Amino acid sequence: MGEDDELFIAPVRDDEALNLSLDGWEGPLDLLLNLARQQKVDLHQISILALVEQYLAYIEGARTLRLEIAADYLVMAAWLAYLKSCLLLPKDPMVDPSPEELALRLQLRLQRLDAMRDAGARLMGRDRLGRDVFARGAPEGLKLVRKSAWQATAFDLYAAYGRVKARTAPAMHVVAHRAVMTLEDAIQRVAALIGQALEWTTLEAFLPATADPQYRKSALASSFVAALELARQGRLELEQEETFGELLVRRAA
Amino acid sequence: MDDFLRAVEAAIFASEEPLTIEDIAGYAGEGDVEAALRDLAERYAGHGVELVERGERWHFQTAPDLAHILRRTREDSRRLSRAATETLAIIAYHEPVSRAEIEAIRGVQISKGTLDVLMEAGWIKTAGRREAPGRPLLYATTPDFLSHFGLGSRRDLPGIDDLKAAGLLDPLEESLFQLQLESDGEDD
Amino acid sequence: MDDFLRAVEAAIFASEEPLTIEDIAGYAGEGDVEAALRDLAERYAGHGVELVERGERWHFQTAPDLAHILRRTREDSRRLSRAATETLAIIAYHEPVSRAEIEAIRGVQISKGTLDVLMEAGWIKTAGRREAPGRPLLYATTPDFLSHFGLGSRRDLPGIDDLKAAGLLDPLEESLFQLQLESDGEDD
Repeated sequence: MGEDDELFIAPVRDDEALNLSLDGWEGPLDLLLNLARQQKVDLHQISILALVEQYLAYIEGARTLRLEIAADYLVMAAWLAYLKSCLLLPKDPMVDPSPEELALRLQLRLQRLDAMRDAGARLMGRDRLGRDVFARGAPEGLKLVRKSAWQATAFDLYAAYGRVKARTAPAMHVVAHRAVMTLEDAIQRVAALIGQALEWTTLEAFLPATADPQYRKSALASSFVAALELARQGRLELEQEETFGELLVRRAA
Repeated sequence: MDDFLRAVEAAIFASEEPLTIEDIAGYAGEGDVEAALRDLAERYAGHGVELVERGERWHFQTAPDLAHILRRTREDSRRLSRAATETLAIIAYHEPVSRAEIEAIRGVQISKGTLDVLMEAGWIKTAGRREAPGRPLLYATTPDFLSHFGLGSRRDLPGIDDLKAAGLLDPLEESLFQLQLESDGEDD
Repeated sequence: MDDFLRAVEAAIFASEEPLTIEDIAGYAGEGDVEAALRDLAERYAGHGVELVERGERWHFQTAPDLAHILRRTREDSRRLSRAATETLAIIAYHEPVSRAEIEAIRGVQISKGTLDVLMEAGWIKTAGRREAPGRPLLYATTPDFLSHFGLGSRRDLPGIDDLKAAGLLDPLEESLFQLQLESDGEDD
């Protein structure tokens, strides 16, 4: 099948050295697998040493042609050169894993990739829906009637419980004590003091002596309202010469 | 069933629109298309699917008498209301629990609809009655509740300390506001 | 042909997508859906149209041997790249599998578009994260993958038993030269 041909790109032959290019390979493992397939044996029986030679020769060939060689190909070459020297050197039982073990792992890697490549080709070659077999072209479709599916997340749930707890937990309200003069106090005080004020007097003069600016502010506000109330009752008179000017009070005539 | 007949059947089945006899011959090749259509129509008679001709074009359609079954309820996602979520949480943390207890914990009355929604969602069920005056009906959560909220068991519910750590127990200004709103009438 | 059987047939015929047994029961009502499916599959055997099960979902499709008369040339434009084909195979045979694992098997990084193409085709989906350092995202195939490639289930993947027996589907974590050369590190 054409599809398969594409998956297994034709091996590079020596007499086509000029075609030597790394563009066609999807990384060093891909190149290795294709070189391995040139040995024309089952991947189980492949000679790793021969494969290493092939790979190194290939990279060398690319180098002499001054082709750009991606770093991962060189890393693989370095690793394979190392593996090769290990395989050729007398056995050192201290080396773990052994070079044979490394060779076996590489072989397994190639088998795995080969198996997946083969599986991919077999999948693509199956009777595929929409290409080889067809579903009904014009299904009527099934009608749907809406029904609610309730949604809530775990967070919603915990937040809801937290909310309930926060809401219903006995709350303790602490009101900070603040010195204030109530309106009643102010009316009494201004009413008492106005008796002595026959002349225009500033409202501030009626305020109690205090070092607490908050209390002073409260006393001023309450006394002002008290003055308005007393004026309404006809017990005092109010005068202000200009906007924001001093507020003057005196006993009603 | 011969291959010509099979080809006619498959071509009509796969086509996105009704096919004329010429269309069909274009797929199925040499053969008596009209005879094949008669044969097929007969084979499909009495099936849930019929071969019919409409304006000299042929197509399969489901049998008209089955139209009513080709309809089905679909689930639409709807978010649980605040009242229902709180009620569910209270049941989960306090089960088995009666409606009066839920209301006491929530500090707000719950409408019948709230419990119905939770039942419909499959998250709560009735769990007997309390042996107490009035024998109130009790509610508890279901296994579906656990799986929906990704809980292995009720022990996996975060504890009060966990909620506090997550800031979920902070008395919010909003909760006061909410209280006001809900007492005006709760909706689900 | 009884009405239940006709209803099952009509529902599958009318549906725009394959239906599970539960889906079918939702339309056809009371009855033994599995028995009806067996009955129908038998009745349609040898027809130009067949009833098939793919990933526990049922649908009708044309018989594979009629591909040559029905094949539409335009479908060829949807050919998968080699990288996408291999990636799909790796996901199907190893699922659930992380991106790093796919890259380890292929010995090359996946370009972003590869997984996107497979997702867009509706053949793969993300399947949670692995509870391991970095919590990598996992990929798995979809029911549509099974329908598209005519697989009853993942067990029908070509050669999967042999590959499993040969240890070729075992988890593979170490990168290729990890032992010798601490390579620049793999990311997922």
